Amino acid sequence: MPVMTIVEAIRDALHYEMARDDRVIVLGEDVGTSGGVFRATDGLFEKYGRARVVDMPLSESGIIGVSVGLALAGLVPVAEIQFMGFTHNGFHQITEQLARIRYRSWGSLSAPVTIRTPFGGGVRAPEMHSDAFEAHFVHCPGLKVVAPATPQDARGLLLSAIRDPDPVLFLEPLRGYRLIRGEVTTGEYLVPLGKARVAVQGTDCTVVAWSAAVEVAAAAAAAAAEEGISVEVIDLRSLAPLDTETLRASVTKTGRVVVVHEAAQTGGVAAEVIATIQEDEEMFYSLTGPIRRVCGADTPYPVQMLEPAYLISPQRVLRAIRAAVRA
Amino acid sequence: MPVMTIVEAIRDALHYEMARDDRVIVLGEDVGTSGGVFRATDGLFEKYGRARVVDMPLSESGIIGVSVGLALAGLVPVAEIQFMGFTHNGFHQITEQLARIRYRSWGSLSAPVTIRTPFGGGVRAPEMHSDAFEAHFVHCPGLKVVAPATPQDARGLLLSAIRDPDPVLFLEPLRGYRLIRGEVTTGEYLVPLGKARVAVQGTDCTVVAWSAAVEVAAAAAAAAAEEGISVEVIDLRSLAPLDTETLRASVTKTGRVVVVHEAAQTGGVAAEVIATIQEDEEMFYSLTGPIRRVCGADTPYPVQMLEPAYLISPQRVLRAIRAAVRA
Amino acid sequence: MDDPPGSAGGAALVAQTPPLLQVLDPEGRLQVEHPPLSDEEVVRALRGMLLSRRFDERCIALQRRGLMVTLAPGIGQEACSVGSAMALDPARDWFVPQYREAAGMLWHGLPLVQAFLWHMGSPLGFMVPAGKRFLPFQAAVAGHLPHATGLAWGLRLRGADAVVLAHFGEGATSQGDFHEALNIAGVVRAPVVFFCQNNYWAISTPLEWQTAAPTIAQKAVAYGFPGIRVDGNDLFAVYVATRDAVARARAGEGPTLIEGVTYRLGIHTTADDASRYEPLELRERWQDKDPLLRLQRYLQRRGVWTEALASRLEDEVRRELDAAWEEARRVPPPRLEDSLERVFAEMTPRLRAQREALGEEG
Amino acid sequence: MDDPPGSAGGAALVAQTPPLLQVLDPEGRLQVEHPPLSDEEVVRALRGMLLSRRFDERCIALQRRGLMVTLAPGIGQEACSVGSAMALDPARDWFVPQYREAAGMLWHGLPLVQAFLWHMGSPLGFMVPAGKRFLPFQAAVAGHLPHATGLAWGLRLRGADAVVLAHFGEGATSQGDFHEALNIAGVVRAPVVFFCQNNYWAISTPLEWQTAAPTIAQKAVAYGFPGIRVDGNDLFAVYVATRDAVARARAGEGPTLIEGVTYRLGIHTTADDASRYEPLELRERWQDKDPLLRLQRYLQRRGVWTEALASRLEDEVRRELDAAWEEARRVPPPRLEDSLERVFAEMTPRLRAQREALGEEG
Ligand SMILES: Cc1ncc(C[n+]2csc(CCOP(=O)(O)OP(=O)(O)O)c2C)c(N)n1
Ligand SMILES: Cc1ncc(C[n+]2csc(CCOP(=O)(O)OP(=O)(O)O)c2C)c(N)n1
Ligand SMILES: [Mg+2]
Ligand SMILES: [Mg+2]
Repeated sequence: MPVMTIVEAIRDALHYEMARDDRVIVLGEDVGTSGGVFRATDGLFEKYGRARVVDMPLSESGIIGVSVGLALAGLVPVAEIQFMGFTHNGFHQITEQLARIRYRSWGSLSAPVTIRTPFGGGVRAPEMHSDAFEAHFVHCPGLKVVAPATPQDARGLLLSAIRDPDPVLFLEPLRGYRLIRGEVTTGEYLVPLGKARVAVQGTDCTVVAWSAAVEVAAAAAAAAAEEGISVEVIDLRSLAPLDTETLRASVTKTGRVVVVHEAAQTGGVAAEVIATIQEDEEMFYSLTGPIRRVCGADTPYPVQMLEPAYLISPQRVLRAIRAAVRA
Repeated sequence: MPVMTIVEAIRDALHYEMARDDRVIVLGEDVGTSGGVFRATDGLFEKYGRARVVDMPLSESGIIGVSVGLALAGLVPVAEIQFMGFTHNGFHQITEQLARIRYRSWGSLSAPVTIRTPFGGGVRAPEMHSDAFEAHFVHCPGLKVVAPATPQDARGLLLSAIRDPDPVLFLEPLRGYRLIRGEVTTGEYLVPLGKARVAVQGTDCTVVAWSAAVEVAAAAAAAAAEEGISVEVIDLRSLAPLDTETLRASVTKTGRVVVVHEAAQTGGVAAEVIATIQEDEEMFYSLTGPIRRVCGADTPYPVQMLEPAYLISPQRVLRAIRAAVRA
Repeated sequence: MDDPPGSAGGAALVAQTPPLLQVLDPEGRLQVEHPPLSDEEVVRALRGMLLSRRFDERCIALQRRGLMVTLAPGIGQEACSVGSAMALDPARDWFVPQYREAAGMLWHGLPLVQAFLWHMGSPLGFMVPAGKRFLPFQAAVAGHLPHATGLAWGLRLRGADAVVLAHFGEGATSQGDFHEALNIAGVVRAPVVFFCQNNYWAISTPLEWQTAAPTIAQKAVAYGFPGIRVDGNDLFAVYVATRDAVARARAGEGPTLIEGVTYRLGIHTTADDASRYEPLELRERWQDKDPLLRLQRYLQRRGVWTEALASRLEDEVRRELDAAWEEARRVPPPRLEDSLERVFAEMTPRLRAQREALGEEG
Repeated sequence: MDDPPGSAGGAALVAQTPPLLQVLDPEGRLQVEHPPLSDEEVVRALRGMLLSRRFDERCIALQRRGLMVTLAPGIGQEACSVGSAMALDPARDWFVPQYREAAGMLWHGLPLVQAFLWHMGSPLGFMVPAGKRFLPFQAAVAGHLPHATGLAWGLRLRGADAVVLAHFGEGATSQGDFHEALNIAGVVRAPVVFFCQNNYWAISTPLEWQTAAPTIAQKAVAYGFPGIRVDGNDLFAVYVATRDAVARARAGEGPTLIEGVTYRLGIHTTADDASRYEPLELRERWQDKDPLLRLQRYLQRRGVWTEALASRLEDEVRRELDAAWEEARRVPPPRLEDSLERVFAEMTPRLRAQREALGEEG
């Protein structure tokens, strides 16, 4: 099994799927001749040319809206939005159009569009280029949201996303593009949407995370282990739909939960994870204390100088684990 | 004290504030000569003309973005977006621009813009005209979100919103415009942002609601009373910031909580309310069972024929209250 | 310093108002030698316009009785809707409507029963029956325009020689989506015809407050493709312009923007009270330009229009509407539960649970 | 049926390419009789352009050493930036930048220290000092354009006779916000000048893939106000066009769109590798049109440019940069806690709690 970075795994998935299915079309800003600003689409333009790999005008709403039309014509669009913050420029096309077309046509139409976009901070990107707004899309009926943490999952989930008959927002960990490496099963290897993964096994406390935060959680788990606390890390992988089964298996065992995300705390996805856990009777009655959130402060993502302090450290997660175990 | 409908109370606030402060400018689609599609701005154009009451081009993003600029010029813009669903067309201007301008200018600029918009269903409006997406804005650092349930609060909160030095999204209950009536203190009467209201007092179960759902909750409370269950209804009024104090006072008393909203369940504001309640140790340890959600199904808001079944009935809330009390 | 030469004034691009194409004047007089459509075709077109006119009138009446939901009639604009639809080949071309084009949609194959269901607030009104080539009516202004671009482009990429016709109002041209859709269409040379029904009003907002451009057609200059301005109450002008644009698109020459200059003879929707903002004399001026009247006058001049024909058309249309309305009322209303099955191809666990809960509450 | 007359072709609006205004040719030869700026003014302008050029070069070098964050240099585009800023009155007019206009911002009053702080990733780089009339650099492409419209309109409503100048690239013209901002500006006749630096590239995307319109200036036709196309590497042309547009705006005649035809002589940002997409010969062709070179050649022709002047300017600029850089490095870095105080005028209870928690963790 080859070792790849996240961006290499994504690129591999795109090459694989474009070769397999000639309906797949890649479109976005700078995805063609330059191979994408993070090189995720590198080599595709050379292979398939502008008929299937399209450098688009600087129009996020247009890119998403046009993808809906391409899908209706029978193509399988994989649109790249250069940074997640700019999905907001096309938010109405995602929420009111793309995600609703099956529903509003009473099941007679569908738009199997995949929107790929990097999110989160940690690479000293300019203002607005590190936004993590996954919560906006989790509250968007008709849309699936996926956020892999490993190269293996990135590749396997991207293949599933592209083949899914419904629209999928595929969130890529910006700081993991080149920093997260791992073994990757190539070929016809798919990871199903909607299934979480136990990243680290443990018994005392469950830490729920996704995307780049899984590494932070794992580091905290390792530190906790040294203190004799056995932490289970759940990598959600899919934020919509949520995998309640995997959560239940872990939470009923540990009785303590910490949810980690980089996005601002208030209204973030942690809230939905908490609501989901606590409204399940079995999980609720196994809780020994409050579910804790380790999230970004309620500010926009800061510029670079403040970034190190804003990012969630394993220490912060560890403190929450300790508090949870003490409760 | 005069009795007014919600839309009358809003109109009264606009007239009052425009007379008081000549920096206030009202802009939006059809707010001028027609007085707004719901007549919320009726009479303003006749009084102040196009210099202060502006029928804008059909551009939600433009209306919001231009309001930022007007505010920077020293004006106090009150922008109307005709229906909440269309705030998504300007979502990037709200999230990345309006809500961030104080933060990103390191406190040197500010944009005291109020965005008024009706939301929620129940009036047989066309597709996309009944959307309730308050959760998207609660997860938007730098923005305050207000959702009054009564004419009194509508007027008092709107005055506070307009005068607030920061941007406020002011959500008006579409089906309450003409249906919800009540006494209104006129003149210089303000309701502070960030403070919830105990709409109904009770001791057995707390029902948290806002906007049009408060009436539904109150009806459920009345029905529960007949069964001997004493329900306290908390009208949040402000969704951001949340009033944790008022929640704590109620939840530590009742130990049981139901949160009600019309928006789709997953990722809705109920999740944040639940997370906030349960992460407070005092509230957590007073809970006798899971906090329950009574929310819309995870679909887009349906067209009219399905609307009665989609809307939340007092009966559904009552069932949740019963379940909570039984637990 | 004296006024420097090379002043920028000389280099300024002055907006050119495109001429208005008219083939039939309001009196029904042909402005050209040969009509672009045979008398039979004109009668068929008039019948389509009449069907829509009577459909709208009936639905407004039913709405007033509480039997229908808020709806946006196309009264006064039928020539734009039908004249452009006539230029399409329903066996390969697509119609992408806003919400005011029942006339064109019916012409292009929307079953009349479904049109009624739509105004009854049924989700079945938004279905696209297999084999039909249209998208559902669109409530978000301009939201469908990028879809039209993508659909046209995609069909061409898939090897079809299809053309897409998208309708919208002049208010829609102020939206970012209009801009992005047209700009992208220009770049990829999508076979799409953008038809703007400039009916002067966007609800209560007049054209002058919508844009400082004197015409909508000239907005095409921004996208590098032709903009054409036609008398939108002149079926012939609309038809000819659209036919040419469709031919251009089919030949791979890219998009066209057509502005049909027309007028909304009535309310914006049944929720609107136009008397609050509409000057009466403006309405009266346009009343006489009624596109149905114009075609009748034309047929009269040609000796084709007779009392008998008039009542035959009215009769046919009435019976068609009666039958469809009866059928629509008999369609069993869908249940909310059914809608939960249509969010995704397969229900998520939570949707399934929500669906079950609905069943229990039933 | 024979080809009908009244074919739409005749009514089509054909896009007109606006002429390119040039006052100085690349050899520095004046194309008009009298220069629009005195020699002193030209030297001052050249100094401003040089300051920006050396600032960019220094920052790129510092970035390569890890001392600065990703940044977008304005190299090659200084004439657009400075020439347009020169047409403003800093005591009443506003400059609204994208992210590539350090040159114009410095000219308009951005303290050099702050420019360094910006590239150091400090939030202080985005402050607007009291009394200054500019907005912070904007990272979201075209996001600032509606602000420019609103600001200009609002200043006029408040009785100021101020004009707003907004800068952006040709890529920005594909955004919905560009469209909505310009359309609204046209309707309300806002005193705003929209300056598009058409530098051919939007990162790696060439103009032809950005829009099918052959020029950006012609996009003004859509909004009912003038569009002007100037040689963007010609300081005189830029200055003259902006000066005239500012005068129009100030006189209440509304907005103008100016297209400065220029070229990005280098990378998009320090995160970019232009060699992946940029044809070398294109770069070489434009290298000779360097706007600084052109002004030097002009001054040379006028006998003003000397070795002494050249090294005096370089010296001054170097010392100014040295001093500002030293000062910037000594500015104490803000803390994350401080940022929580700047979300709202007053912290919410939760922000206060988060701030306290940060303090404890500290
Ligand atoms: C994005 C969006 N904003 C606002 C509305 C509310 N609205 C419905 S119709 C309309 C006016 C549309 O005018 P125009 O485009 O000229 O079409 P017409 O109704 O005249 O056919 C408005 C503002 C909407 N449906 N969608
Ligand atoms: C809304 C938005 N989408 C995408 C980006 C990413 N991005 C940054 S610069 C750029 C290209 C901008 O090109 P242009 O407008 O021509 O300006 P230039 O960089 O050439 O000065 C892109 C796509 C962004 N910053 N904002
Ligand atoms: Mg209209
Ligand atoms: Mg550019």
